[in-house]
Amino acid sequence: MKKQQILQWLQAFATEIEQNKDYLTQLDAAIGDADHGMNMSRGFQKATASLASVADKDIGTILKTVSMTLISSVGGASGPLYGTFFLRASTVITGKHELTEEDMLEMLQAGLDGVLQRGKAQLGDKTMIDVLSPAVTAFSQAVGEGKGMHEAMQLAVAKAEQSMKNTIPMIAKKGRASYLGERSVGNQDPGATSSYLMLKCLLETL
Amino acid sequence: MKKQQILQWLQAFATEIEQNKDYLTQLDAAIGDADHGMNMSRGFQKATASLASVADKDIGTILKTVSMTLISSVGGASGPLYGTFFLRASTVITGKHELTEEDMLEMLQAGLDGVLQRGKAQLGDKTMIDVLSPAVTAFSQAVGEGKGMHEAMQLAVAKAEQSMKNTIPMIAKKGRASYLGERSVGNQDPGATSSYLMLKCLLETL
Amino acid sequence: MKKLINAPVDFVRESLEGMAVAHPDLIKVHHDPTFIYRTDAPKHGKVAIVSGGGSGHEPMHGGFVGIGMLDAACPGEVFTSPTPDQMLEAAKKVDGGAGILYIVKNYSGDIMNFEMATELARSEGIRVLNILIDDDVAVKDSLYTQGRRGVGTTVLAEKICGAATEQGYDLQRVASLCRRVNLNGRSMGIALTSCTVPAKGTPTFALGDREVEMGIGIHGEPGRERMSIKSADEIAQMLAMSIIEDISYSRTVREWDEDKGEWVDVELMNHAFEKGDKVLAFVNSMGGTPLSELYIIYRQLVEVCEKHSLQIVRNLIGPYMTSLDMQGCSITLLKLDDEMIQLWDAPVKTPSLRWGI
Amino acid sequence: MKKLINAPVDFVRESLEGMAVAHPDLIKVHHDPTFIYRTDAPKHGKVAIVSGGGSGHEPMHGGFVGIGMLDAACPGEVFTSPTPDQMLEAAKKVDGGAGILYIVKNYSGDIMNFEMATELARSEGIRVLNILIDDDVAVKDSLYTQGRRGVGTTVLAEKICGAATEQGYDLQRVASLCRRVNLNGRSMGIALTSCTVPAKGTPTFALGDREVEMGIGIHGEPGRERMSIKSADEIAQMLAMSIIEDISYSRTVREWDEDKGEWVDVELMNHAFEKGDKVLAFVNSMGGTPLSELYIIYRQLVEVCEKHSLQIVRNLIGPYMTSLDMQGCSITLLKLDDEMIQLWDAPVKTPSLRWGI
Ligand SMILES: Nc1ncnc2c1ncn2[C@@H]1O[C@H](COP(=O)(O)OP(=O)(O)O)[C@@H](O)[C@H]1O
Ligand SMILES: Nc1ncnc2c1ncn2[C@@H]1O[C@H](COP(=O)(O)OP(=O)(O)O)[C@@H](O)[C@H]1O
Ligand SMILES: [Mg+2]
Ligand SMILES: [Mg+2]
Ligand SMILES: [Mg+2]
Ligand SMILES: [Mg+2]
Repeated sequence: MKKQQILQWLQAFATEIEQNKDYLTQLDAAIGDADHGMNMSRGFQKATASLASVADKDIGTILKTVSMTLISSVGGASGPLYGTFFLRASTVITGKHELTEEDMLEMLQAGLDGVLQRGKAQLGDKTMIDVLSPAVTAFSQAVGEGKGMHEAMQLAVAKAEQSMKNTIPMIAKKGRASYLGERSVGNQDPGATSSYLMLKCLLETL
Repeated sequence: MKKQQILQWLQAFATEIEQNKDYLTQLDAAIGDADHGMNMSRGFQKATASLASVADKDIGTILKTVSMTLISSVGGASGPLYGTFFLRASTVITGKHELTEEDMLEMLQAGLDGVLQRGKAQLGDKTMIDVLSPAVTAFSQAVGEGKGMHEAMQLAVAKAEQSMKNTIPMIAKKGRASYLGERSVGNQDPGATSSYLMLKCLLETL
Repeated sequence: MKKLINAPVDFVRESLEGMAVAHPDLIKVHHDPTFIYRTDAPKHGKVAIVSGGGSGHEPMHGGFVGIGMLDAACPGEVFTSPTPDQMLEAAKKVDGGAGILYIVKNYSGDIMNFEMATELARSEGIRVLNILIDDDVAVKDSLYTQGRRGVGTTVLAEKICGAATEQGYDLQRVASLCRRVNLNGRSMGIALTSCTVPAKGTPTFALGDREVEMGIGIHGEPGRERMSIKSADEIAQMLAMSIIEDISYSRTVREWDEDKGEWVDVELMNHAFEKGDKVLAFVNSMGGTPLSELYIIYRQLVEVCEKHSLQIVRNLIGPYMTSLDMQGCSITLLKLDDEMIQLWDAPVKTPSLRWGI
Repeated sequence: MKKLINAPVDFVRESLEGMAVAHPDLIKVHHDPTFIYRTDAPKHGKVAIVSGGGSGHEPMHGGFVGIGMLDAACPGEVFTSPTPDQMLEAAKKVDGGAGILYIVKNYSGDIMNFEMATELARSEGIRVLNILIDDDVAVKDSLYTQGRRGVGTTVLAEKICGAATEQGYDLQRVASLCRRVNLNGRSMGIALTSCTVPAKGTPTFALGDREVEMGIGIHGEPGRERMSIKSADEIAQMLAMSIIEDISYSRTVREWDEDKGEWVDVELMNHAFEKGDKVLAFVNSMGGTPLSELYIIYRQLVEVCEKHSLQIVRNLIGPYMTSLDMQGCSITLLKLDDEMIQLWDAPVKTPSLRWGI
C-alpha cells in the first residue's frame, strides 16, 4: 500500500464519517450519550485538514499527525482510543513510504494493542475491540496463508462487519454503555461501528 | 328573597363554579394566567363551608362571612374584588332576614360600587364590571318599572349574558389581560363570566 | 404534566415546608396565614421590608428573606397574589418599630391585596408604606390601563433596599430609594416554552416547535408577539434594545401619604437610558433555561451595552425570578448610582442570594 | 429544538466567553486549549485543584473555579471529556509548586484523557495526582466493568478539597481527603425529560407523558429502569433508599503512585451508611427542574433520613450539576466528619458557589 493510498484512506474515512455522522450519533444515543458521530467528525475533519502539511512526509509521520490531532481535538473515549490506535500504528512503520502485507499487519496489531492497553477492554465487552481484534486476527491469518494485501483485507473487513453485528446481543462492560447493564443488549456499539467503517475505507482504497 | 334562598344561592354558585372551573381557567389561560377557576373554586368552597356556623344569623352577617372568607383565601384580583362585592353588599342589608326588590337593588348596587372603587375599572375595560354594571342597571330599571323580583332578575341575567359576550371584542384595560393589548381581543373575560354565573345562580334560586 | 410534586393542592405548602427545614438558620415559615420571615425577626429599630406575590417564581420572594434583604415574604397560591391577612400578619411579626415597606409588583391582584393590607396594618397602628414595581417594557400603554408589570427590578430593589434597612435608613428614606430603583430599572422577557401550572396540569399556552413568545411576563401570560425562534444573539439584541430604546415613561401610581393619612396619586417618570450610564445587568432564567444559555445571552448583552455606551458595572445571572418550569429568559438593566452600588455590594445572606457574609 | 444559542458548534465557546466577561474578578478563560482558571493563579505554595469533564453540566465545573474551590476547570465539548492538552496547560497555568490534584469523574473518556494528561504533566516535572469520583449507586456491577459513574459527590469533593488547599494541606493529604470524600458519598438521579444536545438538536431519549427514567446519569444516557411517574414523596424515597440501602461497595481504581513512579491499582471500599451518621444532603436539579420542586424532594428526604437515623447537618439545594435542559433531580448523601464539616463551612467565592466571603 502506497503512501498516497494511506492519504486517500484517511480522506475516505473522514468522508464516510460525515455521511454516517447522524447514524453513529443515533447508535450512541441508544446506549451512550449521543455524541460519537460528532466526536469522530470533529476529529477527522481536523485530522484531514492537517494532512496537507505532512503529505510529503513518511507514513509514520502522517499517522502520528493524525494521532496528535485526534488526541487534542476529540476528547471523550474515542479521542484517546483512536488517538492511541494511530500513535502506536505510526511508531512501527516510521520512515516508510509504502507498506507490505507484513507492515500492514504490524501496524494494525500495534494499533489494536494500544487501544487494549489504553482502554483495558476485553473481547466481548461491546466496544471497538470487538471489531478491531477479530479483524486483525483474520488479516493475520490470511497473510499467514500467503494471501495478498487486497484479499487479506477483504477477509478482515468481512470479519469486521460480522463482528460489528455481533456486538448487538452483547452486554456492555466498558464505556458508557456499561452503565446500562442488561439494557445495553439489542443495540450495536457505536465505536465498533466506526471501527468497521475505518477498515472498510481502508479496503476500498486498496 | 328569603334568607334560606340566599344560602341556596351561595351553595348553587359554589356548585356552578366547580362545574365551570376548567372552563373559567381556560378563559383565563387565553388572556391571563390560567387560575381564575381555581381561585373562585378555592374561595367558594371555603365560603360555603363557613356558612353552617352563621346559617341562623341575618343575611348581612352571612354575606360578610362570605366576604371575609373570600378576602383571606382567594388572593389574586378576584379575591379582593368578590370579597369587596360581598362586603359592601352585606353592609346595606345588615340585620335583614328577607330582601325586597329594593333591598336587592341596594345590595347589588353597593357590591358593584365596591368593586368599582377597589379595582378602578371602567365600563369597557373588559372586566367583571362589564357584566355587573349593565346587569345592575337592568335590574334597577325593571324594579323602577314595578317588575317583581323574579322578572327583574330575569332581565338582569339576560343583560348579563349579553354583556358577558360583549367582552369578547373588547381590548382589556385593567387586570392581567391588559398586558396583552390588542391581543386580548377575541377572548371572553373570565371575571365577567364568573359574574354572569353568579347572577344566573341568583335567578335560579328565586 | 410531569413534575416532582405530590398533590397539586399541596404544592405551595410542601415546597415551603421543604424550604423551612432546609434553612432553619435563616428563615421560618408561618402557616395560616402563610408567610416566611427572618429567624431573628423583629430587628428592633430597623425598617422591615415585606414583599410577596404569587408562588411559582422561586426563589423570589421567599428565597430572599434573610440578612440584608427581605424581612418577610408572603407567597400566594401559584401565580395568585397573596391575601391581606398574610401581609398583615407578616408585618406584625417583623415590625421592629421603625415601620414596614411593602414592595408590591404591579398586578391588579397584588395591588388591591396590598392596599387592603396597608389599610389594615395602619388601622392597627403599624407604619406601612408601599412602593410599586412596574418595570416591564413589554407593556406599552400606561394611560387608562394597568400599566407595566413588575418583574426583574423587584429582585434588585429587594436587595438594595434590604441593605439600606441594615444600614439604618428610616422608612421614608427606604421608600424613596425603592421608588428610585424602580424608576431606574427596565426589563423584557422571552419564553421558549410555556410553564405548566400544577393545578391545571397542561401548558398555559401552546408554542410550536420553532415559535417563541416575545415580551412575556412571569405568569405564563401570553406576550406581545409570537415569532419564530431566532439566534441567541438576535434575541439578546431584541430584549436589550427594547429596554435601551424605551423612551421616558410616565404614569400615576397610588401610594400611601403619611401626612394626609390617605392614598394619593403620585405621578412618576422613568427617564430613558443615556450614554455613559452605569448599569447592573441582570440575566434571569425563567426556570427551565440552564445557566450555559444565560451566559450566551449575557455575552451578547455586553456587546450591545458597549455599543450604546452603557457601562455594566455589576451583574446577576441565574434563575432568580422564574415562571415555574418555563424555558426562556429576561433581561433587566438598572441604572446605578454610587449609593445603589454600595448597597448592592453590601453583605447579604438569604437562601438564594448570598455574598460578603 | 429551541434553545438560547447561536450555532450549535459555538455553544461551548460562547457560553465560556459570556462567563468570562461576567466574572472577570474571579476567573479567566483560556482558549486553544480551553480552560478556566482563577484570576489570581498560580497561588504560590498552594496545591492546585483541577477538574474537568464534558460541558453541559453548568455550573459544574467552571462555575466552581475561584477562591476556596477549583484552581482550574477544563470543559470539553458537550458531554465529551476534555483532551489531555487542556488538562496539561491548565495544570501548568495554576501550578504553584505544591502540585496538582486532578479530580476525575469515572467515565472511560475522562479517565483515559486525564491519565494521558497526568503522564504528560509528570514528564514535564509537574507533580500530579488523580482521584476518581464514582458515586452513582444506579450502576450496580463493579467487577470487570467501568464501575460507577461520577456524579453529585464531585461538587462536594471540589468544595471540600478546595478549602483544604487554602488551609495549606499538601498534595498527598488533599488526595487522601478527596478519596475519603468519594468513599463517603453516594448519589442517585431521575429524569422526567431527556436533555437535548445542541449539536444533535433532538432529545437523546424519548419519554412518554407519564414516564420517567430512574437511575440516570448526567449525559442523557438512559437509566436503569423506565417507570411511570410517581409522587415526589415516592420518588424521594426511592432515590434516598437506593442510597441508604446500598451495601458496602468495593472496586479497583488506578491512581498514580509517586514512590513507584507509575500507575498502581488501588482497592477501594465504600462502607454502607450507619445509624447516627452525620450527612450532607444535596438535592440537585438536572437543569430544567425549578427550585420549588427541589424543596418538595428535600422535605421528604429529611423524613427518610430521620427514619433511618441519618442526621442531616448540612445541605445544598439547587442546580449545581446539570444535564443541559433535562428535568429531573438527583440526591447525594455524603457522610461527614468534623474535618469535612469545617472544610465545607470554610469561605468560598466562585461564580456559582459562594459564602463566608
Ligand atoms: N475502555 C474502552 N475500550 C475500548 N473502547 C471503548 C472503551 N470505552 C469506550 N469505548 C468505545 O468508545 C465508544 C464511544 O465513543 P464516544 O461516544 O466517542 O465517547 P464517549 O463514550 O466518551 O461519549 C464506544 O461505543 C466504545 O466502542
Ligand atoms: N381592576 C379590576 N377591576 C375589576 N375587575 C378586575 C380588575 N382586575 C381584574 N379584574 C377581573 O378579575 C379577573 C381575573 O381574576 P383572577 O384570574 O382570579 O385573578 P388574577 O388576574 O390575579 O389571576 C379578570 O378576568 C377581570 O374580570
Ligand atoms: Mg458518546
Ligand atoms: Mg388569573
Ligand atoms: Mg392569578
Ligand atoms: Mg461523550
